[in-house]
Amino acid sequence: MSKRSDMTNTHNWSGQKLVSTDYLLFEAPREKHFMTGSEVLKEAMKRCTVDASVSYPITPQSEAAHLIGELWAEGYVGTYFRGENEFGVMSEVAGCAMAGARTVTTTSGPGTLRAMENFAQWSGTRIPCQLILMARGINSPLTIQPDNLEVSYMLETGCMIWYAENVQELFDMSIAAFTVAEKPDVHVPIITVVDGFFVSHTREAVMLPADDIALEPYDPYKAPLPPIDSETPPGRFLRDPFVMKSNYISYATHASWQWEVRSAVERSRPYAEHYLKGLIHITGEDDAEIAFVTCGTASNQAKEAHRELMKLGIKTKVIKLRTIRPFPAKELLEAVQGIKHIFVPEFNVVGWLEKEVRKELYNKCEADIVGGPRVAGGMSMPAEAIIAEVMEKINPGKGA
Amino acid sequence: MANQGPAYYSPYPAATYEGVITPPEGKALLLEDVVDEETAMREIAKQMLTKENATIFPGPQVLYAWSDEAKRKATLIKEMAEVLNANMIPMYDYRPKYPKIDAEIEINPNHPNLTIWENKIKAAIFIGVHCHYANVALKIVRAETDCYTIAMCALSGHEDAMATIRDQHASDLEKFIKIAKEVKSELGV
Amino acid sequence: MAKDSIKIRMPGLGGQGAVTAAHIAATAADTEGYYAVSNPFFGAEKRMAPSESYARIGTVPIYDRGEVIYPDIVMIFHPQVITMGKSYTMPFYAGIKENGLVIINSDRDLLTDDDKKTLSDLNVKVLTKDFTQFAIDMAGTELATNMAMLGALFGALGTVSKPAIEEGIKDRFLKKYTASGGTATLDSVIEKKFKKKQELIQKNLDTASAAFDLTVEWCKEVGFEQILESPKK
Amino acid sequence: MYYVAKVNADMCAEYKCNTCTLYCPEANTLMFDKSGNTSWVDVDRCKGCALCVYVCTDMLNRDCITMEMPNVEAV
Amino acid sequence: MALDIYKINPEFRDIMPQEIIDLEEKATWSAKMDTPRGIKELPDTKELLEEHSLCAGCPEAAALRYVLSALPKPEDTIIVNSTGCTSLMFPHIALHTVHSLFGNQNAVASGIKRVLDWRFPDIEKDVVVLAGDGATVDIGLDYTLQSFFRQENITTICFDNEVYANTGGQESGATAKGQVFKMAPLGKKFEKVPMWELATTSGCHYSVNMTASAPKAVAKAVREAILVAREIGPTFLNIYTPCILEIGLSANEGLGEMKDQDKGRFASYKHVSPEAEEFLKKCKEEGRI
Repeated sequence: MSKRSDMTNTHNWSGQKLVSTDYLLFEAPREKHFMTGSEVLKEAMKRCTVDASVSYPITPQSEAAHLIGELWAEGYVGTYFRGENEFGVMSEVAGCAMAGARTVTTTSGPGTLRAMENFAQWSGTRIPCQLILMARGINSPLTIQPDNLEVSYMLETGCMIWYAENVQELFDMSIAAFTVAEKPDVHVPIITVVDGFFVSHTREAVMLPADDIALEPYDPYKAPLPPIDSETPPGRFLRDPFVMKSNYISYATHASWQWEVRSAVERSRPYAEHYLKGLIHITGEDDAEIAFVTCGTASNQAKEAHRELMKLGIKTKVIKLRTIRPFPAKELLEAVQGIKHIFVPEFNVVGWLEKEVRKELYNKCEADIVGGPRVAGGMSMPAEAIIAEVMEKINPGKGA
Repeated sequence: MANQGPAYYSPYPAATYEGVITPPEGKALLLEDVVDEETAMREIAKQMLTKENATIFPGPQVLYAWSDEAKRKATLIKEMAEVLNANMIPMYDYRPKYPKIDAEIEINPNHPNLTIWENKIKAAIFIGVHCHYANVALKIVRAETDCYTIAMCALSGHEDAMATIRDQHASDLEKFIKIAKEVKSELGV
Repeated sequence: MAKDSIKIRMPGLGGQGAVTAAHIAATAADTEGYYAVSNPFFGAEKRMAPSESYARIGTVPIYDRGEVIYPDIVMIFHPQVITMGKSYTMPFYAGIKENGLVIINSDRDLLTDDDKKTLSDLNVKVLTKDFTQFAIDMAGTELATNMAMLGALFGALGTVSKPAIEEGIKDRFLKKYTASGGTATLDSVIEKKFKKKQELIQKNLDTASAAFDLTVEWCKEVGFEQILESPKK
Repeated sequence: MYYVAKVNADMCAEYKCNTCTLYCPEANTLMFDKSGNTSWVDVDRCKGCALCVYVCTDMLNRDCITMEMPNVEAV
Repeated sequence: MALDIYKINPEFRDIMPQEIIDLEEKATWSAKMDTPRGIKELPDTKELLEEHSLCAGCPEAAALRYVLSALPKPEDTIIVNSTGCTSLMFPHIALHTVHSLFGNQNAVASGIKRVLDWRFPDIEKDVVVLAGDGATVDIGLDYTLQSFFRQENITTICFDNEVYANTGGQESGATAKGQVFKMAPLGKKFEKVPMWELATTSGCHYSVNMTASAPKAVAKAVREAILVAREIGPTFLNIYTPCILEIGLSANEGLGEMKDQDKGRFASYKHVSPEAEEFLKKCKEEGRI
């Protein structure tokens, strides 16, 4: 096991050279590797000078959780253990982060819902931990297949939510995530979402920097709340003060606290803009009149559809949202200028992304918004289905 | 009762809801405008020197002698209070206090308006308060009082204050004191 | 000019019966033919910790819910509400409306000059009286303080009759209500003090009635006018 | 509930005992004055539970503490 | 450094309230003392607890005084709390504390302890969990026991009042069989959960069941439990602090009730593992107890 005291000004406890996030993400030379999302997450965390991680098995995130355990055994992660269930794990993560650790954990589907109460506690106590959410269907009936309905439950927890499309994005995003979440004026938890199996278990080419460099360590003394370590004033300090009504004006305290957490998420925008190179990414034709607004794997599928539609002479573009909280409202509005039809393909039955898009564009955009196509419970979304949806809209009754 | 802000009992909307966020590095905020640090410092000094019962609220990070930086800042803040003719009222911790605070001599982030009402404070500097509690307090003060709030932040600044300067370390405080002295002699107060 | 509805805020300390007082006040007003609602607002529901309750009475249906931010009448059940700030609102009269009323249970004046000026500018009348001593004298126990406060409230309103108040008190003590553990315990303590429930009710009635009369007189002296329209029968 | 504890200092000093101070549920409320050898009450913090009376009277048979009305001063 | 966070900068001494100055000058910090601090200092020193809103006469409030007075090293002690009556005292403890959710207190404490050991390998940092019986035995039983199984170096103290008091008097797993409370209108159907025995069989090295009727005994148990947790493994204290309100007692009757139960449901139980026993013997020789 490594010791934190082995860290020097230039190297972390496992001997990796400390570099800036900019260097790690944008400047360091990269080489091609071929690996799964779970494996790439190990590579990302290996370069993040992670203090603590807590794990629990659930498909499809278990592999990633094992691999972070291996990092601990190899001396890259400070402390690691298996918790008793997801509610326990997220509580343990809270403890780790409150005590001043850069902390990461992973979960999926039913585990996310079991742990739910913790996420609001995380944001309310301003811990900058990272949850890698490998989305999977939630019961009932039981499924272990990809489906991102669970994300809709996370939208109002006060945590930041980013969505990675593929293995490469998972690598880059999960590194940027710590950096943005730990900014003093942000300092709220970050949930990095990928679609389970479609990313976690998909093997593809990915460009990685060398593994002898890593992020600067987390400095808990630059946090908006003191860490719980008895080393910083005020000595009399309760991390989550139980503000009851018997303390007058506590409603203003609670309300301000809630607004402050949401304000913190808003303050992440310029940082995310920089480290993600934009809150949205656009693929396709500038003069298209049809747009797909997507996140995650739906972006991949929409890009396939876009290419096929081009062959039919139909111009489209794919507007991929990379952050869901904060929601890239301004960027989306700019991107849909001149668009007549917006399609929101989704991997869930409720269409939470469609609702988000409609809310933000209401009264601001003339385009017709179609919530579809939708698949759920592990189905893939073939480009053909997306094309059919488009053709039905622009050429009713004639089919693709 | 003190002059109350538009919301009276609810600290809404927060500044971010109006699109204002913390200033970029090297810059400051005056209301919603991003300005140079020196411009903000001059305005802060002017506000403190001209408003009634101007007060500095030092927070835990500077009240206690836990680091060399804290010790150095303590001396400078004392000097700052003298230059600005300001009172000092400590925010010594963040816990909700039972049964009540003595609003004349202390300020609590859970109901900072009480101290501002009690002492009829029209301009105040928050310094050494952890960002989260500063923001909670600033939101309440903004909603419930007519106090001109100033946040001198060692980190990224506070958009809910009317004026905020960021990355303020001991040497920056020295610079502020120098500017405040100039403003003071210009104003002749 | 009398209003079609008024709001009453009752800050007290846990165990004093402010919640019970609001309950009875609303029941009595309802009996008299008013629209009325009452509700408590629990913080940490503890003996001697702040506890607040509210009553709203009107000749029109009452839709407003929750805590009373803008009261017509504020009833302070314990001096510590003022001296120690054991209240959900600071100062204790925050939000009070013009021509309102403050009733304070204290054996001495607790208001500062600033307080007095603010209240007098709003033409708010203040009745300060040791209702606890009054309760001890009348009922033999300080636990009847809330009854004295209730009597004073209705004396000041003038439009809810003594029979209606009696009905409110009987209703509260003879029916079974869902009460918190603390309230249930105190109920049983009060009951133990009297041989029979009937005796308890009579003492409570006497206390309320005497406070009622006293307040009617006080209103004449200070010129506190009818604040609430008479009920539409 | 309007009562607070009051220690009869003369009687209390005879026993050189601070038992009541340990049993008081409130912190820094029923204190012991070493020089005067007596317990004393911070009236503002006393919640009037009378547990100290139980300790002094029922447990120790001493009767040095009574419950009395405090003076409430105007703010 | 931990004690420095209470040291007031001289420039601000004249504006600080007396209670904060007292905390620096008159509170019993271990770093300032030659001999172990303890309950004997309570009557004439600044305590680590301020005014709070618990009921007059609440035995839990008294028990917290004993716990705080017995911490071997308060300036390096983190206390983790859960929802319940105890959370009304929590904001008023003069240490770094956490109010967690309801039931997850041992999980949060596990995370804190492991990270403090990682960040400060050379400083003894104690983590103490303090929660009621609902949090410890019912909603949080899983997390309580699992922290024992994992051999976390934390001390768990349960203020057992045998009822959900903060929510208005509902039956809990710690309620005695037959007792009528809300949600058990016909009386509780099963026996009081013997948490102290579960603690023993789940791997605690020190497990005690007692009432808070004897302040010095409580303080001794707390001191021993924390030292054992620091060096050996998890420890557990179950302390009866009756809810006088819910069982219909007057404010001054809590102590009598605890004395009665010293011979009843809370008759003394103490388990000390052989390793802990040996360690405590050593502590005694060194004068740490």
